[in-house]
Amino acid sequence: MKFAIQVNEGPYQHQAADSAYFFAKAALEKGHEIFRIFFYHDGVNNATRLTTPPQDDRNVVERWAELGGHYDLDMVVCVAAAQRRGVVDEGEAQRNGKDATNIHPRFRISGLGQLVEAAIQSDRLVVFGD
Amino acid sequence: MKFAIQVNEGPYQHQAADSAYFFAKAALEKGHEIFRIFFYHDGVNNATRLTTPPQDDRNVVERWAELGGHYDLDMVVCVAAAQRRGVVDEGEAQRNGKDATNIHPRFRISGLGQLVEAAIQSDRLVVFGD
Amino acid sequence: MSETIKNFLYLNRKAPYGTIYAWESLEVVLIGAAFDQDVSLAFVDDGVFQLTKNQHTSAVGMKNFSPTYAALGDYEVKKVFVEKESLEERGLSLDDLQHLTWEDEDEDWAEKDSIHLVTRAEMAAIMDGADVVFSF
Amino acid sequence: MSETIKNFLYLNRKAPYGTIYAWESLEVVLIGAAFDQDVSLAFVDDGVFQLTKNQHTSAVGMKNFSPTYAALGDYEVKKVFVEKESLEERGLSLDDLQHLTWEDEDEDWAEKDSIHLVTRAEMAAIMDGADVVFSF
Amino acid sequence: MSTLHTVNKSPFEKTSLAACLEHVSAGAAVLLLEDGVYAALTRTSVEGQVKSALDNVKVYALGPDLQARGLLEERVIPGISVVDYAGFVDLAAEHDKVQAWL
Amino acid sequence: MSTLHTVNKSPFEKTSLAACLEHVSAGAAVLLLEDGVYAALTRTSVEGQVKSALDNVKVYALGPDLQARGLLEERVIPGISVVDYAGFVDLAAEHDKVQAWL
Repeated sequence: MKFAIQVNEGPYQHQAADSAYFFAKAALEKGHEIFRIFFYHDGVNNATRLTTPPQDDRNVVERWAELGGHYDLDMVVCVAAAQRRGVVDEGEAQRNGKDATNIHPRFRISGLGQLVEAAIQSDRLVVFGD
Repeated sequence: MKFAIQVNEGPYQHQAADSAYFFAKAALEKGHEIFRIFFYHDGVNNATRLTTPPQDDRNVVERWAELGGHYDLDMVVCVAAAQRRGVVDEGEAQRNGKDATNIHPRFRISGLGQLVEAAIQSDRLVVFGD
Repeated sequence: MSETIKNFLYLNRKAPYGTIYAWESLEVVLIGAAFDQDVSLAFVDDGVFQLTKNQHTSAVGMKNFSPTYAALGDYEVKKVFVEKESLEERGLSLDDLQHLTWEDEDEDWAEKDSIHLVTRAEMAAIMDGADVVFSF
Repeated sequence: MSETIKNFLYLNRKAPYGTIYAWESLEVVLIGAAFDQDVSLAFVDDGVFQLTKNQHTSAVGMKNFSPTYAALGDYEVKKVFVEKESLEERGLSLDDLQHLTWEDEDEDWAEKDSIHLVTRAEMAAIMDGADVVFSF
Repeated sequence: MSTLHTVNKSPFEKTSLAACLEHVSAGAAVLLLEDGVYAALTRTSVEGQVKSALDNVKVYALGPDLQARGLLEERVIPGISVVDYAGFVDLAAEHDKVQAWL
Repeated sequence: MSTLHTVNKSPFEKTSLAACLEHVSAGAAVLLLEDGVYAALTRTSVEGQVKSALDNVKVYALGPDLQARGLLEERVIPGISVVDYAGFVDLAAEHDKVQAWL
């Protein structure tokens, strides 16, 4: 079965990002496909490579990146939400005159249409939020 | 009168950052002093210089920076919360091996003791959150 | 489109301005309108506050996005369901909400109401009939 | 310290793990303990869930911070107020919570209870008496 | 001491207003702001609760938040005073402390 | 259609569980996760509400979230099934859609 996953909250503040991760991992381990993980609202903050959580806590960003690398997941960050919250890749930095980027290379920035497309193409949309 | 302000949420997702700003501005315009504004939890995301909100919306980060510049405010970002969420200055980038920074120069990163000290030194602590 | 059309339900349960969910949800609706699905919007619980008239945001320094709801008809979003019980619990009636319309091409562009007042039981049935629910 | 000592109240009303507030609040308490103020902790509403025994977080991949509460006594945090009505509404009793203690230097390091079960009216009075309330 | 309590959540969504009102002492004030201002409306399911509170405490609602949400002052429960941000600052200064019900 | 409803908030803090239960159709399932699992406990002020729901729908609680919060399975209302993340995936696959009550 083909899942799409939407994540509405950033790492650490809410458990939503954790629940989404464990759901995705369990689905993949059962042999299901994940068409796309879409990070919306504060969920875009899951994609920053600048986090350094305490050593005795989980690293939410790296955990996504590893899962994404292992299963070649399409992990999309909403561009409009990312602009509001300061999640930036090379292209965004150039377009908006920013002197740095902070996105983790396993994520890509794209439009909201990617969420709608994921809902159409997948058998189930599962939303995690606050 | 001397106020201390604590901001627990990031920009845009919750109105807390907006309410805190307008409270601070009104207090300063009335001649009160603001000992410190302390950004905690997701509130640390108020301090990223990488945001580009839509042109017809407010720029929460720049608005803080302008108020801070005008009144020479002490705007402190909690280091532990910032590390979890990827808000980084030069020193943090070096210590944690990060290749970029995203903090706006009007803010500074420091410890939780700054919040406790603010509560002691001020006449009122006002907390804005979710 | 050659694909099956899905019944999309956008579930709006949160008040505007206190959090951004209402506004960013509306952004999905506008983008999603281009995908030719069967779209419904549900306003339940505090979501009904999103549709109130007379929103004036200058004193809170935020963008007033409420005029955008009136544009939904132009995007072929015609099915806006508002729950009666949710309104009543909040002391509101339809008169407190914006009047949303769409123009029916098949009837010489006659202007028709987009908002349908439904009971909680009817709303439950609408939810039950959706293929995909977007929650914000 | 030469300054006046303030009566600090840390107000804990949220459950652990679903959000980070409980944990980051505890971090403030630990840092704040070095400042020699008169510190009280209030556990009200869902905040009482922070103190439950037997928290095992390995399956949710999060750090189990509940053992830190037991260290509060070492930080001279001795006044932990738990609201009786909040416990009852949640089907809990004191037996479901950790047993927190501190050692009284003046009585040959006798171990004493840190947790005080108070009624809602007593909790209101504790809140009323605080100089500063930290809300998370 | 006299305390200014702040409530920023809708009473229809969260229980923070109810929790606040169960813990206020006589002479305290409650400021409704952000989505908390919905509690100031007449004819709602929580109107009785808020009116009862007015016997013990003063209740204020933040005008800018009412306006943003399209709530006219004529819909505000009599006895609730509407203030702006400057009024919020005055309330914070006049009371001995501010306690947020987040 | 058969729907899996998810509720991730405490019933003592937010009204999302109540809203969900007022909108479920017969044959639906409700999964309690994150702070939502507190609704699965016996002897709480919402126990009656949850037990009534069991007449119409199946109710599940996420085990990892119960364990994190120190809630033993013996305290879970009889009739509520405890599942892990793999069970959550199964429920999502078995039902026609998933509806989150955020």
